[in-house]
Amino acid sequence: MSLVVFALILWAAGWAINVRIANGPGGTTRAGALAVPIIFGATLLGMWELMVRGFDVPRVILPPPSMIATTFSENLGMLWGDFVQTILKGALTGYLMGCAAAFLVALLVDRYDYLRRGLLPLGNFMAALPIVGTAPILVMWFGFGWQSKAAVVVLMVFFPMLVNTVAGLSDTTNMQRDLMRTYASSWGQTLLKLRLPAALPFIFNGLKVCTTLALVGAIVAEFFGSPTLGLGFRISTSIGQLDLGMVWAAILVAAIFGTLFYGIIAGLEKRLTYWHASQRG
Amino acid sequence: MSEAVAEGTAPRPHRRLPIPPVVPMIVALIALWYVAAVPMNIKEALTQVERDGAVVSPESAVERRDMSNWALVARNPQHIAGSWATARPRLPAPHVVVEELYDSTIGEEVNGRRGLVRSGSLSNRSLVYHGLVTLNATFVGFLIGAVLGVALAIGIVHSRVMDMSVMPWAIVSQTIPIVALAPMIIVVLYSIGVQGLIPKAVISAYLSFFPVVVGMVKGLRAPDGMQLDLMRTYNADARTVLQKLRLPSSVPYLFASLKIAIAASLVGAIVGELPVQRGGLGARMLAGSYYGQTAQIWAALLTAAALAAVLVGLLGWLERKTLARMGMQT
Amino acid sequence: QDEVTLQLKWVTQAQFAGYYVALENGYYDEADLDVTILPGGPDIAPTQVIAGGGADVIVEWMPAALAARENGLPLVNVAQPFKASGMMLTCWGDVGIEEPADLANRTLGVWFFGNEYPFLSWMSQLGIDTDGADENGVEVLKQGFNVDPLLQRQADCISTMTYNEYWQVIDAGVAPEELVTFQYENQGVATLEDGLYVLEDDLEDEAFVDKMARFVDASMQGWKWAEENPEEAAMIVLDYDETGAQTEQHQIRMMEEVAKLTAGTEGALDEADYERTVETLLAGGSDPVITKEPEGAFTHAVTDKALAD
Amino acid sequence: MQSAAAQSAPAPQSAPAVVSARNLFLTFQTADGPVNALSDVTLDISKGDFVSFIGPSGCGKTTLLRCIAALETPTGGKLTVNGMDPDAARKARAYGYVFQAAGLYPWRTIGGNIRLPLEIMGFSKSEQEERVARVLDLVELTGFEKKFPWQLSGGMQQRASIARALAFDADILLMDEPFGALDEIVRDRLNEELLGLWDRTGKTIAFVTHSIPEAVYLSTHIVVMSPRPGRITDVIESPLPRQRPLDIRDSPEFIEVAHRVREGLRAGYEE
Amino acid sequence: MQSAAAQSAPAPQSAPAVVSARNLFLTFQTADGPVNALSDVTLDISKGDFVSFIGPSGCGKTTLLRCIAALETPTGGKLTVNGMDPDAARKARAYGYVFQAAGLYPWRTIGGNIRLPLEIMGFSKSEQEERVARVLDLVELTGFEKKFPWQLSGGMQQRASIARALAFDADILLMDEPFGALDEIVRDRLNEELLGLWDRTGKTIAFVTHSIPEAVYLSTHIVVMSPRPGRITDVIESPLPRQRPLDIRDSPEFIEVAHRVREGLRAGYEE
Ligand SMILES: Nc1ncnc2c1ncn2[C@@H]1O[C@H](COP(=O)(O)OP(=O)(O)OP(=O)(O)O)[C@@H](O)[C@H]1O
Ligand SMILES: Nc1ncnc2c1ncn2[C@@H]1O[C@H](COP(=O)(O)OP(=O)(O)OP(=O)(O)O)[C@@H](O)[C@H]1O
Ligand SMILES: Cc1ncc(C[n+]2csc(CCO)c2C)c(N)n1
Ligand SMILES: [Mg+2]
Ligand SMILES: [Mg+2]
Repeated sequence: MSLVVFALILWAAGWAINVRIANGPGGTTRAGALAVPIIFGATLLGMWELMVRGFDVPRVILPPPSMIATTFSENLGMLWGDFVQTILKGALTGYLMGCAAAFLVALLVDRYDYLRRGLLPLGNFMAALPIVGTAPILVMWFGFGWQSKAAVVVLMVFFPMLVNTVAGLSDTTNMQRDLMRTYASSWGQTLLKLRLPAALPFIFNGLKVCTTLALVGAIVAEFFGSPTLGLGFRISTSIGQLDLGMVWAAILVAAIFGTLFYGIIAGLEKRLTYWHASQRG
Repeated sequence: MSEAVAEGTAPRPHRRLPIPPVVPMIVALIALWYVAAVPMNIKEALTQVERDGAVVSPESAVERRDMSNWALVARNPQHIAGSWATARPRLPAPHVVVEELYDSTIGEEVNGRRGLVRSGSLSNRSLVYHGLVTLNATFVGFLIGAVLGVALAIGIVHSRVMDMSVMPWAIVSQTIPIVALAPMIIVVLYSIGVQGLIPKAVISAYLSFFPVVVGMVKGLRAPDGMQLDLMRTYNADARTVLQKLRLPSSVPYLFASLKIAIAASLVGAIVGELPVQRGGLGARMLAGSYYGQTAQIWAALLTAAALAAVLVGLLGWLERKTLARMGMQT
Repeated sequence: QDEVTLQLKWVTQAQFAGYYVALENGYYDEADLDVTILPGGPDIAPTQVIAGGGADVIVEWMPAALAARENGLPLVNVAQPFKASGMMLTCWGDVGIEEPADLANRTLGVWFFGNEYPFLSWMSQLGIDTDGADENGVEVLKQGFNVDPLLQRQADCISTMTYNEYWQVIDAGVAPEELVTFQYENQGVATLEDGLYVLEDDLEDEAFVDKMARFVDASMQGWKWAEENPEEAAMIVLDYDETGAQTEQHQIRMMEEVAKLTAGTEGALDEADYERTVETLLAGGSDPVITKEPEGAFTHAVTDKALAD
Repeated sequence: MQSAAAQSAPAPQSAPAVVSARNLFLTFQTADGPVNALSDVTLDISKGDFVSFIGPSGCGKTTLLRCIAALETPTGGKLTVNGMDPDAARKARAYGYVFQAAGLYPWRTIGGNIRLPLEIMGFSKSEQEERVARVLDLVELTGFEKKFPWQLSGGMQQRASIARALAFDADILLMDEPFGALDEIVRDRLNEELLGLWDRTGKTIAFVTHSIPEAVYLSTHIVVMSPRPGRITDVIESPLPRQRPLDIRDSPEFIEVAHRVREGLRAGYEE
Repeated sequence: MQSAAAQSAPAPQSAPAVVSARNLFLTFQTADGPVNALSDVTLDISKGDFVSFIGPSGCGKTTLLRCIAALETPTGGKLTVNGMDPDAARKARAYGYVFQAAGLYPWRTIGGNIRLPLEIMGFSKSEQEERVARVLDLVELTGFEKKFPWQLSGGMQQRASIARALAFDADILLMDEPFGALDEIVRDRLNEELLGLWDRTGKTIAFVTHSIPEAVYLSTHIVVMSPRPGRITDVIESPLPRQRPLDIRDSPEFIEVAHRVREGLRAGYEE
C-alpha cells in the first residue's frame, strides 16, 4: 500500500515540476518543450511500476515497466527481425505506395470535377470498411507475407491521404487562382506553382495521420496470418504464452517507431511549410 | 476591330434529371468487380467443375497452383461463369454478396427459424441484430470518447502544462495498436468484473477520443485575438470566455471531429467484438472468416460501412441544423 | 447457489457441448451451482483470464497450461474430460507427402497462441527445423482461423481438429482421398486437450474443492448425455451461440467426432496420458516447451470427490 | 486635454484627466529583436474630450489604445485611467472598446451580440432588453435585432459593434479605426452620427484613424504620431465648434487644420 | 477616352480604343435571385489613358475590371480589349492585374513572387533576373528580394504586387483598389510613383478606388458608378495637367473636380 501512496506522491511531484517549467521562463524554450512531456511520461511510467507492485497485479495481466525494459533489452535481435518484417517491409512499403497512389488519384480527381463528385462519395464509403474485416480478405488474397500487410496499409492510408490532398489542392483563394488566370497559366503551371505549394500543409496533415494508421494496419493484419515473425505475430503469440513482457516490448517497438516516424514527418513539414501561418507561430 | 465578344448566354434550365456522377462510378466499380472475380476465383472454380467431372486444363491441381490466374482463365474460357458461383470464392461476385445481404437481413427475419416473424425477436443470425449490437457499443464508446476528448481539449487549452505534457502522449497513444491490445483490455476488465458492453465501449472510446481532442483544441483556439480581447475588455473570466466564445466558435470543428470519431468508434466496437464472440458485426466477420464464408464477411463489411455512412450522415445533418440555428452558414 | 465462471478455450461450439448441456439440462442447478460460461475467441487466453480472476475454472490444453505453470501461473488440472487428442495435420495428397519425413521443405500452417507446442514438439522429435535456419526445415505460417491456406494452396498442410477444420475442408468439396492426414495421437506425440484447470491457491480452500467436485460431476453428466444424444446436444450448443454463426449440420458432426474423444473417461486424469504429454513436451530438443518435470500440475482430489458422490 | 511631446511635466488643467500617461515606453520582444512600439509618450485626456490618434501604419496608435485598455502593459512609465491603474479600470469596466473590424460573433444575432457584455456583467434580463433596445435605436438599427451579422452590410455591422460598446454605458469609448473598412459615403454618415452621440452623451472618446479629414472633422484634439520608435510628434487642438455639419469640411478653418495635420505627418516621415 | 452613360453610340475618337465596351450587362445568379452587377455599361478607354472607377461598395467596379480581364464573362453586350475578345487578350497576356490585397504567395520570396509570371511566360533565366531587378528598383524594393512577404509591411507588399504586374511589361495595367489597405502617407507616395511610372511608360491604366482625392489626383478620366443596378452615372474628364505635384490637391481645379465627383457619387446614392 505504501507503494501506492508513493506513486501518488510521485505523480504530484512530477506535475509540480512540470507546472513550474511550463509556466516559468523555460516554458517557451525548446528544452522546456522537450522536458515537460518527458517528465510527464517518466512520471506515468513510475506510477505504473509502483501501482503494479503496490496492488500486486499479476504479471500475466500487466507487467511493470522494468520487466518490459528487461525483456526488450534481452530480445533486441528478435525484435529487430519483427521490426524489419512488420514496419520496414509491411508498414513503410504500404505507406509509400498508398500515399503515392492517393496523391496521383487526388491530382486526377482535382483535374476532373466529374471524378471528384463520383469517386469521393464512393471512396468515403470504402474508407468506412473496417480493416478488421478487410484484413483477413487481403491476407487471403496476398498471402501470409509482408505483401498482404502492405496491402492492408495501402487500403488504410489511401483515403485520408486522398481527402487531405484534394482539400489542399483546392485550398487556394479566388484571388490566387485569378492571378494565374491573368497570366494565362496552363493547368500544369498552376498546379506546380500554386496548388501544390498551397496544398503542402494539407498533404503533410495527411501524411502525419497516415503514419499511425500504417503502423496499426500492418500490425493488425498479422493477426490474420503471418510468417513466424513480425510485431503482430509476436504480440499475439506472446499473449498465448503469457509472456506479457514480450507483448509490451513489441508494443514498445511500435510506439517508438511510430513516434519517430511522426516526428520525422512533422519535422519535414516544419522545413517545407515554414511559410504557413501555423508554422510561424 | 474583331467582332468576337461574349454573347449573353443565360443557362437554360435542365429538362432531364441529371444523373449524379456516383451512379456511373458504381456501375463501373461493379463491372470491374465482376471482371476481377474471374481470375480471383478461377482456381477454385476449376477445381469445383473438375470434381463435377468436367475437363479442365491443366488437369493437375498442383500444376494449376503454379500457374498464373490469367493463364488459367485463357485456357479455360468455358468455365469463366463458374468463377461467379464458387462455394468458397476469394472474391464473391456482387450478386452473391447482395443475395447474402438479403438472406441475412430480410430473408432471415421473415423466413428464419429465429427470425422476427416466427420468434417475435430479432434473429441472432441476422445482420439487423448484429448491427444493433455493434451500434450499442458504438454509441456508448462514442459518448465516452467525445466527452473525454472535449474535456481533455478544454484542459489543454486552459493549462499550459497539460498542453505541453498531454498532447505529445496523446499522439504516442495512437501509435499503440489498440487492436492488438483489445483482448488484453477485455481480460483486464473481466478481472475487475466488467463484461459485456463496457469493454467494447472502452476500446471504442480509445479510438474516438483522439480526433475529438485534436479537433477541439483547434476549435477552442479558433477565436482570434480580437475576439479574445473583446472578452478581456469586459473583464470576463475563463469560464465565461469558454462558454460564450470558445465553445460556440468551436462548433464547426467539433462536428468535423465528431464525424471522424463516430466512424472510429464503430471500428472500435467491431474490434472489441472480435475476441469476445458474443454477437455484433465483428463477431460476424470473424465467423465468416472462420468458416471461409467470404460472402458473409463482405455482407458484414458492407453493413458496417453503411452504418458508418448513416452515422456520419446523421451527424452531418445535425451539424447543418445546429450551424443554421447559430446563424452560421456552411 | 455457488457461483462458478467457466472460461472456454474457443467460441461456442460442440467442442464444449458437455458444459452447455449441463447448463441447459439443469445439472448445474441440481449441483447447487450457478454457472456462467464465457465463450472464448481469438486472442483470448483462458490462462490470462483465470490469472486475472475473470474465471474460476478454464478449459485449456495441457501444453499451454504447463507452459503457463512454468511461467509462474500455478495452474492445476482438476479434470480431463477429453481422453484423446483431436489434433492433426492435414495435407494435400497430390504434393507428394506420404509420411512425416516428407514434411521437410514444405510450407505448413500452424496455430500459434499457445497451440503451437504440440507441433513444435513433434517437429523437434522428427528433427525438422522450424525457424527457417535449416535448409531442410519447414516454412511455418501462422495460420489464421480458417482452412483457406490449404484450399488455396498457400500451404501444403495445415493444422486441423478431427472434429472441426477437417470437416470444413471436406465441406469445401475436397474428397477425403485427396488428403493425407497425420493424427498426433498416431504419431505418438499426442498431448492432452480440453482439460479443466484451476489456480493452485484456490484448491487450498475445501469449499472450493467441493464446488469444483460438484462442477466436474455435473459437467461429466453433461458430457455423457451429449455423447448419447449428439443431435440434441448440438442443438443446445446452437441455442447458446450468440453469434448465430454455427450451422446445425456442422455442429452435429462435430458432436459426433468429439464424442469419440470424450469416450472412455469419467473425467479423471489418466496419469499415463499425463506422463506421455509431459514427456512429449520435455523432449522439445533445443527449445523444449517446458524445461523441467512439473510438480503438482494435476490433482485427483476433485475427481475423486466427484466420482465418489 | 494636455500633451507634452518634448516637455516632461504636463501643464495644470481644469477638467479632471480621464487618461493620464507619463513617459510611457513599450517594447515588444520579437524574433527579429525588440520593437519600440511606444517611446516616451506623455499625454492627458480630459473628461468629454474627443481625441483622435493619427499616424502612419505601425506608429503605435493601436498599441497606445491597447495600453489604455489594459490589453497591453507598458514596459516603462506611468499610466492611469480614471485615476486608477489601467487594469483596475478594466476590471471596473470603465470603457467600451470598438475594434477596427466589427468583430461581431457570427453565431449571435445583432441583439445577442449587443447583449453579450450585458450578460457577462450580470445585468438583469429586463435591463438587458431595455438597453439593447436603447442602443439599437441610438445607432439606428431598430428592427435588426434578430438578424445575424452576415445579413447586414459592413456599415451596419460596424454600427452594431459601436452599439455593443455603448450598451453598458462606460464613460470612456476607445475606438480603433472603427470605420477603416467602410466606403467614403457610409463613413461620412457614421462620422456625423458619432459626433451627435458624443455631443448627446458627453463621453470621453479616444479614436484611432488613418484619415486626416476624419480626424479633423471629429476631434477636439488630434494627436499626430510617428513611427520607429512610436512617439507623439504633435498635438493639435481643433478650433472647430462642437456642432459640425458635414460641409464644415469645405471651410477654411477645416482645411487649415487638415493642412497642419498633413504637415505634421509628413514631418514624422521625413525625420 | 469616351463614354456614354445615356447615349447609345460612342463619339468618334482619335487614339485607338484599348478597351471598348458597348451596352455591357452582367447578372450574377445567386441563391437570393439574380444580382445585376453591371447594367448597360458603355465605355471606351484609349491608349495612354489613366481611368479611375469610383463608386460606392457593390456598384460593380471590380466586376467591370474583371470583365476586361476576362475573369468574368458579361451576360450581354460587347466588349473588346486591344481589338480582341477579352479572353484572347488574356491569353495574349495583354494586361497586368493588381488585386486589392497584395496576394503574394507566402511560400515565395519577394523576388520569387515577381519572377512567377516570368517563369510562367517562359522568360529566360537571365532575362528573369534582369527584369526582377528592374521592377524591384522601380518600386523601391531593391534589397528585399530574398525576404518573404510576411517579413514586409503592408505597403511594401503592395508595391511588390505592383512590381509583379509590371514585370512582364504588358501595355495595360488593371488595378483594383491597390492602395485600399494603406495609410494616407504611404498612399500619397505610391500615388506619386504610380503617376511617374505611367508618365514614363505610357501604359494604359484602369484603376478602381474608393477615395475621391486619389481618383482626382491620378486620373485623366474619372468614371463614377452607382449601384443597383451597377451602371456608369458620369464620366469626368480631368482638366489637370499630366505633371501633377502632390500639392496640386490644394488647387481650386482639383477641389472643383473633387466636388463634382462627390456630387456625382451622392446623386447615385440618393436616386
Ligand atoms: N504583439 C506584438 N508583438 C510584436 N510587435 C508588435 C505587436 N503588436 C504590435 N507590434 C509592433 O509594434 C508597432 C506598433 O504597432 P501598432 O499596431 O500599435 O501600430 P498602429 O499604429 O496601430 O498601425 P496600423 O495603423 O497599421 O494599425 C509595429 O511595428 C508593430 O509591428
Ligand atoms: N461571384 C459573384 N456572385 C454573385 N454576386 C456577385 C459576385 N461578385 C460580385 N457580386 C455582386 O455584384 C455586385 C457588384 O460587385 P463588385 O465586387 O463588382 O462591387 P465593387 O464595386 O467592386 O464593390 P467594392 O467597392 O465593395 O469592392 C455586388 O452586389 C456583389 O455582391
Ligand atoms: C488465435 C487462435 N488461433 C487458433 C486457435 C486454435 N484452436 C484451439 S481450439 C480450437 C477449436 C478447434 O476447432 C482452435 C481453432 C486458437 N484457440 N486461437
Ligand atoms: Mg492599428
Ligand atoms: Mg471591389
